[in-house]
Amino acid sequence: MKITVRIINGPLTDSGQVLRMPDAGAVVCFHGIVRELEQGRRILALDYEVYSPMAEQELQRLAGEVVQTHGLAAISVDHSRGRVPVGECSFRLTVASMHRKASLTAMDEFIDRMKMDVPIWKHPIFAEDR
Amino acid sequence: MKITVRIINGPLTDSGQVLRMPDAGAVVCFHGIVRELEQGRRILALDYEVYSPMAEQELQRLAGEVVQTHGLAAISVDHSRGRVPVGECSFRLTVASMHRKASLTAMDEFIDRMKMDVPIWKHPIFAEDR
Amino acid sequence: MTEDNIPPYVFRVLLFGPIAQTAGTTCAEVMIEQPDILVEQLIETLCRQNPGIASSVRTCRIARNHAFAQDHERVSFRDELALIGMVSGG
Amino acid sequence: MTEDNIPPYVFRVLLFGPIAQTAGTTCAEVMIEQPDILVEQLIETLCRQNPGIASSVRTCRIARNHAFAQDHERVSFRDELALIGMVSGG
Repeated sequence: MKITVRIINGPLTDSGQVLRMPDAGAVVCFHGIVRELEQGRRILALDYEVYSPMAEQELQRLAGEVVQTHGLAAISVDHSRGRVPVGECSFRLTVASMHRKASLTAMDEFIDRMKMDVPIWKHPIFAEDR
Repeated sequence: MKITVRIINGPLTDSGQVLRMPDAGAVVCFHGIVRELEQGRRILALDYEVYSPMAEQELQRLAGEVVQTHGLAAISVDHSRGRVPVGECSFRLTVASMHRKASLTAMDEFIDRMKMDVPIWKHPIFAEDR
Repeated sequence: MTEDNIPPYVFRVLLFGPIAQTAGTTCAEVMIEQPDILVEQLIETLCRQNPGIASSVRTCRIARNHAFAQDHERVSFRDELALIGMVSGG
Repeated sequence: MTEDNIPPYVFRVLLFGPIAQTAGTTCAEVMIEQPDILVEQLIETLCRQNPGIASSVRTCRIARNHAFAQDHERVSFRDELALIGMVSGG
């Protein structure tokens, strides 16, 4: 499968898609991990609010455009919905291409555009709020 | 452990180091996969010749420099020695940093410099030679 | 012809993230005399009827049926409408 | 004072990859009258005594005891020496 997009409840705990394509020499996987500081304050978790099915559709559209532009062999996107504790993975992007540069550039571009266009919002759960 | 370097006999079959650092929001993993075409000819495998312990030392030195330059939280490098069949992983680089851009830039730089300075050579095993 | 197909028409606009928090609701209702309207007019009316939203509206886009709509497009009260402000996924 | 500490001294230089294939050996031996020598002189002598290597020597560097050495450094016949041409890892 060339493009896969999944919204998953809670942290991304599995190790993700293994992208093996006959002529992909480079497979790059990005993991976004919830950091313990948000706006300088200690947090316990992030709550991700996802507008479905628009978020999935935007991720799919974006994935398709990036595959096209950079001639990728495959792309796989997973994003969490709901609560993800500090230290856990909330976002994973895997990109396969013939050569390394295409994957790295495509990855950077995908994430930049996701942060502009994909209707997902994070709500910090601050430690002192408990 | 901040920097790990391993030379491994044959393909890299495990899924590698999981880099979880308290303040690393980005973990990026690059997998180099043996492609079926080398110089336009079909191959069965690559044989990697490694000058030890210089290769390990150069990888370690390079990792240290890249950690320093880009303020990385951690880096892990695995490279195969000996025969790696087509479709298998021969090189894996995992980088953790606070933010995404540092990891992606560091990864690109590490691989560029590795391909200049680290004494490892690949020997293609062409299909028609058998 | 359904019961609700008489003016004023109720345009329901979904809200998310900080804008929903500011507005105190996840669904703003806009009363309009026509059954369809330009995106830019919808936004203008939305702000007039929900002043709390107005300050953040400059960074917002309207989505119609799960895709971003341009300012010059028309949307209907039957569409699923959403006001998408600054997102923060990843 | 060991037996081999009399001139000429045998500098053993490890070869790898395409250069080893060209030279037909993984260890070139260079006879030199002194027990140590500048890197640039070692390379020059290596090429003279092993003409097969000369064509690729411009892209090569000498490693001494597993680290790259500069042209103006001195290396000893007791060092582990290697001629590192174009590498191709990854």
